Order: sequence, then C-alpha cells, then structure tokens
Amino acid sequence: MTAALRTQGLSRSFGALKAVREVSFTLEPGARHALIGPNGAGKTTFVNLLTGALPPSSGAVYLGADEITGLAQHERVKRGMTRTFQITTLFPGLTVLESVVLAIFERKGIAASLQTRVANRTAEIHEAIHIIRELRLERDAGSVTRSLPYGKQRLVEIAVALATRPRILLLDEPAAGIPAAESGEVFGVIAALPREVSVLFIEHDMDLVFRFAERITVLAQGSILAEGTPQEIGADPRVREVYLGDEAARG
Amino acid sequence: MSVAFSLPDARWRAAEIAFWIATGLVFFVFPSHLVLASQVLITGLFAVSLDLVLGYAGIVSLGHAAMFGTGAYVAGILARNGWGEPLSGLFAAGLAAAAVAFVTSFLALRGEDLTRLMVTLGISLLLYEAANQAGVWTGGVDGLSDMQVRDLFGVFPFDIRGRTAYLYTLAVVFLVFCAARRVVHSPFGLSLRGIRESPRRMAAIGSPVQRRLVVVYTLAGAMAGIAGALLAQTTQFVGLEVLGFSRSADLLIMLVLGGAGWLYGGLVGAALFLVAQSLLSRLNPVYWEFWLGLLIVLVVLLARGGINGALTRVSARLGLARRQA
Amino acid sequence: MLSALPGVLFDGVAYGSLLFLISIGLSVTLGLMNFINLAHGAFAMVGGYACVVATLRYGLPFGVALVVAFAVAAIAGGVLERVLYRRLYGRSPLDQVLFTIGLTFMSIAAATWVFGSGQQPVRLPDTLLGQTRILGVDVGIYRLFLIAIVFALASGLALLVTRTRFGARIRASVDDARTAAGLGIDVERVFSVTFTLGSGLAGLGGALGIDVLGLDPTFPLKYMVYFLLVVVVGGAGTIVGTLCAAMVLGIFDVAGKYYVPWAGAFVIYALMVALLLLFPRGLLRRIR
Amino acid sequence: ADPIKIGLIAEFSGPFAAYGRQIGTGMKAWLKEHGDTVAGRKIEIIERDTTGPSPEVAKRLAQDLITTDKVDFLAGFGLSPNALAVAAVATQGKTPMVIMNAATSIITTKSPYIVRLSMTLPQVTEPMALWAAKNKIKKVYSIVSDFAPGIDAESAFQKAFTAHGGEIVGSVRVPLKNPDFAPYVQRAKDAKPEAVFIFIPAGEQSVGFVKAFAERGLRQAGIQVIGPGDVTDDDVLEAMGEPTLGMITTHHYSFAHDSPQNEAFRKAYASVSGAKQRPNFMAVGGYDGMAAIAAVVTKLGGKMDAEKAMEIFKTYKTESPRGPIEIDPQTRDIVQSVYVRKVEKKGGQYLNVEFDRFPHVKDPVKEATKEAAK
Amino acid sequence: MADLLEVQGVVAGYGESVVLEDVSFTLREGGSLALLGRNGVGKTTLLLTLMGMTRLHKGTLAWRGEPLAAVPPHHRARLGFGWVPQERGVFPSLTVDEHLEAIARPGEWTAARVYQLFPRLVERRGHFGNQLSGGEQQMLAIARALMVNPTLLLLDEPTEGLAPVVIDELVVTIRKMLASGRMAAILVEQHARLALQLTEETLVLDRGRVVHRSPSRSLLEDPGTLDRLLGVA
Ligand SMILES: Nc1ncnc2c1ncn2[C@@H]1O[C@H](COP(=O)(O)OP(=O)(O)OP(=O)(O)O)[C@@H](O)[C@H]1O
Ligand SMILES: Nc1ncnc2c1ncn2[C@@H]1O[C@H](COP(=O)(O)OP(=O)(O)OP(=O)(O)O)[C@@H](O)[C@H]1O
Ligand SMILES: [Mg+2]
Ligand SMILES: [Mg+2]
Repeated sequence: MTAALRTQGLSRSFGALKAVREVSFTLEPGARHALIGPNGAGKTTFVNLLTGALPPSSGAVYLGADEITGLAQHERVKRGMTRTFQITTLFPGLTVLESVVLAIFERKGIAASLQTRVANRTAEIHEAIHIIRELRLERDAGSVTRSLPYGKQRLVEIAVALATRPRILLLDEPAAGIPAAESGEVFGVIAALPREVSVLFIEHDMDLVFRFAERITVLAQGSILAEGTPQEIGADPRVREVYLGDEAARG
Repeated sequence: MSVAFSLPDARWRAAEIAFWIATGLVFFVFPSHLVLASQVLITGLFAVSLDLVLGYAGIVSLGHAAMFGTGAYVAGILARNGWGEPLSGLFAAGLAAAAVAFVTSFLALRGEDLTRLMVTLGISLLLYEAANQAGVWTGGVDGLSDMQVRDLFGVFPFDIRGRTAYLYTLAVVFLVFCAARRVVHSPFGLSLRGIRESPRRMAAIGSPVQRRLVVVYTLAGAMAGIAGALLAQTTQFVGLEVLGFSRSADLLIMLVLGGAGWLYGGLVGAALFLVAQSLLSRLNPVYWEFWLGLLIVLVVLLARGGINGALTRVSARLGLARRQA
Repeated sequence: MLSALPGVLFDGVAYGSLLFLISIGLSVTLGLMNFINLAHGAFAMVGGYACVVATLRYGLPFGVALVVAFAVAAIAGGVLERVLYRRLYGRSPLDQVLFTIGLTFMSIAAATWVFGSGQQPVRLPDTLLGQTRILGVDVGIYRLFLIAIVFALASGLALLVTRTRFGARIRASVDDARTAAGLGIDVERVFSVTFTLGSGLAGLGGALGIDVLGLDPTFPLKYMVYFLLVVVVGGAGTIVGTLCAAMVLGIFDVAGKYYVPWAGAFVIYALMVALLLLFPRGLLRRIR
Repeated sequence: ADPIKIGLIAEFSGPFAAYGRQIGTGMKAWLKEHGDTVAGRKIEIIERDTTGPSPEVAKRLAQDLITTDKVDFLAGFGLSPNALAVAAVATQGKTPMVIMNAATSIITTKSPYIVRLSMTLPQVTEPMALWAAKNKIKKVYSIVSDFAPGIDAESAFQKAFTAHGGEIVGSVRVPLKNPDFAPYVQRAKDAKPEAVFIFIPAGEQSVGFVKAFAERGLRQAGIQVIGPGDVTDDDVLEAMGEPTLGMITTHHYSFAHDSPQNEAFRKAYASVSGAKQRPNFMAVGGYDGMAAIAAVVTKLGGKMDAEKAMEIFKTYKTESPRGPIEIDPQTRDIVQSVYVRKVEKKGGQYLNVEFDRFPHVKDPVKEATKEAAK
Repeated sequence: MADLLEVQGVVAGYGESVVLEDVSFTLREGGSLALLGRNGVGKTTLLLTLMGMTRLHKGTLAWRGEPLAAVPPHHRARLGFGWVPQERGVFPSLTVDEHLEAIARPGEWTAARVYQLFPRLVERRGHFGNQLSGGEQQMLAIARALMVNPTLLLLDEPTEGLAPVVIDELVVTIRKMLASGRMAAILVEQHARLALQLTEETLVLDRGRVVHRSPSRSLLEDPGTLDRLLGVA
C-alpha cells in the first residue's frame, strides 16, 4: 500500500540556519500521527514545506504516488491536503459561517462562480452549520471572527480546515489556547474523522499526544530524532532528555 | 433557522430602490444640472469598479485611470474614425480596457500594498506618456476633439442640456452596477472578501488567489473602460487627463469618502466630492480647495469608514434607541 | 559620448541626492511610523516658504534659513501631530490617505492665499553658485553641497534607527502599539518625536530643493509621485534603502535623459515598475 | 437693463492657477479703467474654475453657463484642451467665445463662434527664427517640452530657421513633468551651438531650466538663449532673477512695453491686483478680450445678437497695451506685432526690454494652409 | 500597609460592550493568583483591564493604595507591571536582542540572565520577531516581560506552544521568584493543575463574573469541584 504522504530528503534553510534537514518521512493512510520536538526544531517549517507555503531548498514531497514538490499551495488543497496554522490565520472580517461556507465553496469548485448567490446555496450552508455545531461554535456562527476570544478562534481554524474535507489533515498545535477540558473534545472530533483521513498533528501537550497519537515522530534540530509508537517514544531516553524532560517536575 | 445562521441575502432593499428612483428623479428635479449629474454617475461607476478591486478584494490601486483612459480613447478614436454608434463603442471600449487590465494585472498584483500602489501608478503614468507621444491618434495634450458620436439608437441626439446623455448614462450605469452587485453577492464575491481578509488562509483552503485577482481586476477594468467611454461620448472630447494621476487619486478619495467595500460608496463618494467641488468652486474659484480639504478632513475625523461608516453608526444608534424604547 | 560619463554619473548622484532630500521626511513618517502621510509635501513646502521668508524678508544667511526651515516645519508637524495626526494612528491606511490628502488640499489653498500662486525666488549665497572642477569633471557647487548633506543626514538617521534604543522603540511602537505601551514604551511620545523629526526633515528637504525644483503652492501635489516613488522603491522602514533608491533612480534618470532623451519621460516610471517587480519589498527591506 | 454676462472659464486652482488669475485680473483691469457699464448695460463676469487641464469640467461649465446662467459671451481659456472641448458647445449654444490665452493654432477652426485675442505659438515663434538667422546665429540647439505646443514651437522654429540658412545641431524634447534640466542642458552645451532655442511652459519648468542654464555655465561658454517669450514670462522673471540676463525672446507683449496704453494698463492692473504681481501676456489677453467684447457690445447698442457680434469681432482693430492689434476676418485669429526682447536689469527690476519688432504677424500655420489651398 | 493590587467592583469591556461584570480581588506583595475559566469568559480582558487597555465602566483599581485608573499603560509598566500578552505580541521588525534592549529596566533580570533561562533564544538573538518559531516567540514574550523587572507579572497563557522541558524550566524559575517575595504574579492558564500548583490563590471566572475563589491548594485537592467549574457546560 502506498503512503498517503511521503517526503524524501526534504530540507529547508533560512540563510545559514538549516531549519529542516534531510527529512524522509512517511504518513500512512488513516494515520493518527503526532509530530513533536523542541521549540524551533522545524516542525512548522516542515508542515509549510508539505503544504507548499514554503519552497524546499532540496528534497521531494509525494502525495500518494505523485510527486507534488513544485505544486502550488491551492493545488495541493484541491488534492486533499489541508492545514491549520499555529499562529491563528483566519478571515478576521468574515463571520464564522461565511468563513466555513467559503471553504466549502472552494472545495466544491464553485467559489469562482458568478451564477448563483451565496445566500441561496442552502446545501453548502447546511453543511457548514453541521461542522460549526460539531465544534460547538453555533452561538458564534454569526459573529465576526475578529471579535471572538482566542480559544474560539482556534476552533474556527479547525472548522475551516474540516470544511475542505481533507484526505490529509495537517494540524499545527490545534489545541493551543483551548482549555485542557475541551481540547480533549476537539481531538475527539478529529479522531472521529473517517479512517480515510490521515492526520498529522503537532502538539506540545503530552497528554493529548499520548492519548490520540498512534505513531509519533520526534524532530530535533531539523532532523528526525526518533520515530515509533507512543510507548517506544515515551521510553526513549534521548527524547526524554531533549524534549519531555522530567515528568515529576510537572507532577 | 436562528439569526446566527443567516447570511446577508441579495434581495434589493427599500433604501436601494429609493436610491435608484432618486437618481431617476434627478432628471426632472434638476433639469439644468444634468451634465454634472451625468459626470457624477460616470465617476461613480468608475469608483464602483475600483471598489470591486479595493473594497472587496483588498487591492489598492493608484492607477485605475489606465483602464478608464483606455476606454475613453477607444471610444473617442472609434467615433473620430466614423464608428460613432455609441452602444457598440461602449462595448469595444469595455473590451479594450479589460484587455489592458488583464495584461497589466500580472504586474500590478504582485507585492504588498505600497508596491501595488506604485506599480499601478507607474503603469498608468507610462500609458499617459504613451498617449502623449501618440499624438497622431490621441491628439496629445490638445486632446481628441473631432469625435462624431451618432444619435442614440439613431433617434436621440446628444443635446446641449445633456438630457440624452443623462438618461443614457443612467441606464448604462444602472446595468453595470447590477452586474457588479451580482458579482458581490456571488460565491466569487465572497471569495474576494476572503482574499482581502487573508490571502494566506485563502491559499490554505485551496483558492487560486492570483487567478481570482486577475479575474476581478479584468472585470473591474472593463467597468472602468465603460465609464471612460461614457465620459468620452457624452463630452465628445478626450483629453490626456483621462489617464492622469489626479484622476486615479481623486477616485481613491471619492471611494474612501463614500466608504469602500459597500458598492454604493463609490456612487455616494463621487456625488459628494463632485457636488461639493462644483458648489465650493462657484463660491470661490480660487480657494475652494481649502474648503474641500476641510470637508475631507472632517469626514475622516468624524466618520470612520467614510459615509458608509457614519450611516452604519447612525442606523445602529437608531436601532438601539428603538430597542430601548 | 562616453567621455561624458563621469559628469553624467555625478549629475545622477546629485539628482538622486535631491530626490532623497525631498523624500527623507516621508521615509521617516511612512517608512518608520507606517503612517501614510501624503501631506509630506506640505511640510516640505512649509520649509521652503520658511526659507524664502527668512532669506528675503529677514535677510538671514542661507545656512541659518535652513535651520529655520527645519524648525518651522518641525513645529508645524509637532503641533499637527498633537491635535490631529494622533487620532489617525490606529486607523486604516485608506483613512490616513484621505485625511492627509485633505490636509494637502488645505495647505495648497492656504499657501496660495498667503504667498500667491507664483514662483518664489531663492537666492543662494555666492559660495554655492557656479561650477568647480574635480578630477576633470565640471561639477555644480550646489550639487556638491547637496550630496554632502545627504550623506551626512542618511548616515546619521540610519544610525539612529538601527543602532539606538530609540530606533528600536520606534519600530516596536509601529509593529504593535498596544504591546509596546504595555512594556513601558511611551508610544505617544515616541510617535510625537518621530513625527516632529520627519516633518522637520521634510522642511529641510523642501528648503534645499527649491533652488532646483522651484516653489509654488502646488508643490505638495506636484512632487507627490516622486516622494512616494523613492520611499517605496527603497523599501519602507530603511533609511539606507531610501538612499539607494534615490541614487539608482537619480543616476538612471539622468543617464536616460542624457543618452536616450527621446525616452526621457518613460525611464523613471519604467525603472520604478521594473525595480518594484524585481524587489517587491523594496531594494533594502527588512525581511518581514 | 439686464447686465451683459460673461462666463469666464479659466484655471483658478491647481498648477495653472496663475493663468486664471492673470486673465481674470486683466479683464478686471479693463473694467477698472473704463467703467463696468457699456452701452447702458452693466458687465457681469461669472468666474468658473476648470481646476486645471480638465476638458470635461470646462465643457460642463460652458454648458452650465449657457443654459443656466444664460451668458452672452464665453471667455478665458488658459489651456488649449479646455478651449477645444468647449468649442462644440459654443457652436451648439450659439455663443461667442473669446480666447484669451490658449495658443494652439487650430482652436479657431473648431467653431465659427470663436475669436482669439491672445496669440498662437507659431506666430510668436517664427519671428525668433527670422531674427536669429538675420543676426548671424548659424547653429542652434533646440529644447522643447514634449507635448503638442512644444512640438508646434519646435517645428515652427526649425522650418523657418533652416529655410533662412540656419543649422539645427541637435534637438531634444523634455518630458512635461521634469524636475531636473541639467542633463538636457549639458547635452546642449556638449553640442557647442551658438544659441539654444527653448520652449517650455511658463512657471516652474522655466525656473528649472534657467537654474540649470546658469549652473552649467552656458553664458560663459558664449551660448545665447533664444525662444518665444514663455521662458522669460514676466510673472516669474523676478523669481528667476540674475541668470536670465541677456536672454533673447520674441513675444507679443512685454510688461516693459513703452506706450501710454501700457502705462494705463499697468496702473489699472496694479490697482486691481494690489501690486502683488506683474501682468504678463495672459493678463493682456484678458484685458484685450474684455476690450473687444466691450467694443462689440457698444456697436450692437447693447442688444445682443451672436451672429452680428461675430461679424463685428472680425473687423475689430485697436491699439492695445501690447501695440496695434486686429482680427483677421478670415480666421478670426489675431494679427499683431511681435517684438524681439532682451532681459535687462533696470531700476532694480528684471525686464524684457523690446529692441526690434516684426509688424503685422499672422498665424503662420493658417497662412500655410491658405497657401496650400490656393 | 496597603495591598499591592486592589480591584474593586470592576465593570469593563470594549467600547460599549461590557465583558467583565463586577470583579473584585486583592493581591498582596509577592502573592500569586491563578485565573481560570473557559474560553471567552474574560480572563484576557481582566489582564488587559489591569494594564489599562480596556474601557473601565465602573469600579476602582489601586496599586499600593494609589488609584490606577488614570495611569496610562506605559506608566503601569514603569510602576512594575510585566505583561506577557496572550497573542505574544512579538515585534516583527525587532531582533531578539532589540526586543530585550528596547524595554529593559534596571534590576536583577538582565539580557544575560534571560538568555540563561531560554538558551534557545541565544542562538536566535539576531533573528527578527517573525523569523522565530511559535515557541521561540512565546519564550521571547516572557523574556521581554522579565526584562522590565516587574513587581507584578501578568502571564496570559505563557506555556502555550512551549515544549515540556522548557515549561519545566519556566515553572522552576517562576516558583523561585515567587518564593523570594520580590515579585507577585497573576497567571492565566489552560492547564489548570499547573496553575494551581504554582499559585497561592485561584479565581474562576464565568461570563465576566468571579464564580469561585479559594486557595489553590484546596481546589487541587478537590478535582470534582474543579471539573464542575471548568467542565464543559
Ligand atoms: N522566516 C524565517 N527566517 C529565518 N528563520 C526562520 C524563519 N522561520 C522559522 N525560522 C527558524 O527556523 C527554526 C524552525 O522553526 P519552526 O517554526 O519550524 O519550529 P517549530 O518546530 O515549529 O517550533 P515550535 O514548537 O516552537 O513552534 C526556528 O529556529 C526558527 O527560528
Ligand atoms: N477586541 C474586542 N472587541 C470586542 N469584544 C471582544 C474583544 N476581545 C474580546 N472580546 C470579547 O470579550 C469576551 C471575553 O474575551 P477574553 O479574550 O477576555 O476571553 P478569555 O477568557 O481570555 O478567553 P480565551 O481562553 O479564549 O483566551 C469574549 O466574549 C470576546 O468575544
Ligand atoms: Mg511551530
Ligand atoms: Mg484569553
């Protein structure tokens, strides 16, 4: 079976700094895969390379069997790869409903249409409302994104991403800013996505990582330090040293 | 469905209908100011076209005159060379302006706001110089003065009071406005607003941002070209200033004055600016700029978001008052 | 033709210096403060008129008149900042454009009222007139003087902005005024001082520019394209960038006029478009 | 009786504000001197600002003035495009239109209701070529602004000059918006001519040129400046000052023109303008235009009739502050003396001092067309 | 002696809209307070109100007995407020070094000490604010607030985006500083347990009101109440 997403020797430098070095990585179909690592290890940069937001210095990205290294960002989305942003990146002046509907339009290829009116697209609006309900945002559907508290905006990030109905979902610290009690639920929604959807998420909250990840890759200084099941990673002394630290200190 | 779930629908509101009826009534109420009224409508249309690009897609341009001027010259040159039928002239002008917009969009849409501002300005200034050089076609600085515009539908001549011109302009402006309105309420319009709010996010939901921008720039270009052609046909003269810096700059002022991202902002802004200019310069032909400047400054200080902002706030106040009552 | 090259280069640098001088105030207000101050030319004009009045009516020497020009424009800027500009900082760029255009209109009419619509004379001191020979090239003394001033100003400002705590505070305040204030930066004062400095520089540039550009009430609009051009091509936020842009544009413009005069009007605009396409963030822009 | 209304359409704001001010003040100077009642009717001037070169505004103003204000005459017009755009309105509205400055040759051909009391550019340029050729200037470098009037001036000069044995050693057209003349002047200097022919619109452009001319040491190199009088426009001459000394120009009016008419005009002008500024050729255009209108109204006995008015204009002839002028009945364009002047400093003032003259000059372009038609 | 900070009946919000309704509490010198509550209940708004960045409709704020309401934000920083904003507010056009220099005030925290706390930042000291990873930005936001040498540290979700090892370091440091008694802190945290362990006292907010107030230790020992207070409605 081919991998859902694969990289081959992927690298990216910023000037003298090698943020990502020679990463060869595989995301299996239906995976629930966590990417962890110290701050500045290159996780976000790696996701940016996957989505085409940044061009790599060298190396290749494959989606299924196809190489997509040079493909434009929006083309990759069309092929089913969607991401959320670590630093919230939304449509500040649109309402939550509009944001989600827009993403659905783009997915269905009618976002460039001049034929119909937005208000008449009941099917898309209903679908949007469904997603919004799932993330418990229904009270805020009519609010302008800008006026929402930070935590709600994090949920909108996810709602917009889900609306593109991705086959591969890349989440950059999706639970940041969401209270511990609720972040579990958010991950519940993600975990409950159909198995065709492969999920790669970056997360610093180890409770969530160990609860939801089936496989973990640890990135450090731009390279893969370790990869394995949660048990393997949790027990890996190198990972403990550079990343996990001494659990006791946190109690 | 609860209020939170409704999207702004595209039905014509009473205020909108009243607005257009009022523009029609101008014909009867101000019969001696029809020339000014047509120029307001034409400039308003030009501003609406900028609104699509600036107010909706968030692309600032200081060179919108490039398309306006192209339209004006195409209509003018056609009419001078025996093709004086106005409607087909309008159509040709719109096409030509769209072509210019399409070609230049690949330059104009790169970079950040300030870069775009200057690139668009540069393009229009280059066109200005080109028109100055191509004196054989354009008449250079002296302008194009031998236009022979035929009677509208072969029946209605363009008279000195500007009656035909006004009705013709009103009809064309209304139709083009309806088209713009349609664009704004379509999914395409929503995606433009998405681009304005965050191009990065748009790309991340799979939107070909650049292509969308090219499309809207071209559309707006066609509209600007039609506005230019209307001006040429109704004044029967084309001067170099149709491509000038102040044409673009004044346009930006009018649009912001009226409120961008609202569609009516362009029309309202043009009316306010041109009528104020006309009245003030009658009162004092030399120092009127001072009062116009003061008016602008006051609008900015008192009404955030232009006239639109002021209206929204006033109606919110009224709404609040009503609820409390 | 080629033998004229050193002369052309010198003229280009001199013209670039002039462009830099008339734009430097804007480079501060727009580039550093991120405030789209289209009324920049009005401050330059204030400086110009101050210089004319100082030299002609009060018979002050040119050097003193320059100081007066700086001071008058700076005071005007400082006062306007307190009363008006301050309210516009948080507003959208379009509001700023509109507001400052309004001010520009007012300044034009006011200048016409006070000084009439005609050109103003300037008398340079004799020491700055005429040409001198340097390395076999005839160079205008006034141009030489401009170049010297420009390099002094540019390096001073660049040091201020990139090397001092005040420079960092300006940039912090512009990036995020709220956070800056929350960290103890007196944002209002930083902006006041910077704006006053920018206005003063505009006035100085205006005064130095009259000899070549002339001075009449339409100055603020007439040269607006040039100010914007230099600042944007240089890249907002860098003094050195503005200097580079002014020099590149100056040299190419002069060389174009000298060697391909038939293309004269196109050179500077085409160059601007080309440079902006090649360097969409300006020649020297801090990577954002 | 009702007043006679004159709609004055001119540039009162923007970069060309000086035009409107000069023309308007010139008209008022005439009224000041002769009183504002003609043939029993008061003269009323309605001022309207075109805001600069804006044909559509000019046209709108003209339509407004004719249909709403019911003016009897249109007047003013500093810039050619504004005049050209209004021409059709004058015809449609059957209203005499008096051009007081705009100098493009073709204007008067655009409507039978147009009469011009200013000048045409070729009219004042050609004599320069003749004078230069006669006065042993053989090699000339030409600099003109790159727009229609500039090109008219260039071709008028070059044609006449080469026809009389002169040689053009180089020519260049400078962009209209051009802050720095140094490279062009340098080029001219490098071509080593005996004189530089210059035409640029009056105002800051001439300031820039004159500065560059002085700085580049052309005078020291023995190079003479010649051209139509715009470059040494009386209105900016003081502002340009010393470097203009010795420049030779041809024009139809000089502030320094020595005649009782001009003396009276200067006085009237000063009393209207408050002595802040000098009258220049545009002011005299306004003054003469006003005089012509008054003469027409007088002849009509105060009863306006556009057709008859035009007939009277065609035979108009007078002694103006600029010298003798008359209207060519065939072209409705002005026929006048063109003077050769040199900038000198007299009594602390910089003046265009007239020292030679070409009498009875017509617009050479129209003359050439007439020739060709024969 | 007056308390360090006294908040009385505060009603505050943005423009016309009111977010905080009647909030009161006090904080002693060297004290520490955890601020908990679900998304959008007004935790950030409360910190902003302390910084003088919201509209105070009603109520009083006092700093060591002196009224605070009229003091502009930058003066509060000089009084000793150190603020870590929720969205970090790192300046894109300042380098890491410049961030620290631009706002430094004399005291025990110097650039050198801050770099010791976050060694990661040393390697990035020449980078501009927007060339940092999310976690690095967070470190910088904290480091910057320390450079003010605050008497009262306001931390709005400071651990967001930080790697576990870094959080450990940070927790140790803050604990040490609190223990020294020279600095007080108000901590907003999504990880309630972490916040409770660090602080003496806890406020729980709901829809702009204080719905619970107790020593942190007692909440820590009563997970049932904690869940009820923070649990999903
Ligand atoms: N535009 C840029 N220019 C220069 N350096 C950059 C840029 N973007 C990121 N970096 C550097 O690259 C490194 C990797 O950054 P990245 O954002 O990928 O880290 P990360 O693993 O996502 O960290 P975190 O967990 O803190 O989010 C960091 O050290 C960062 O400073
Ligand atoms: N700038 C603003 N203008 C108007 N309302 C705002 C603004 N910022 C926040 N709000 C509103 O104030 C309320 C409280 O928001 P606040 O950011 O204080 O919540 P919070 O408790 O910090 O939430 P989170 O845990 O998500 O950070 C919310 O309802 C939010 O919509
Ligand atoms: Mg990251
Ligand atoms: Mg918060």
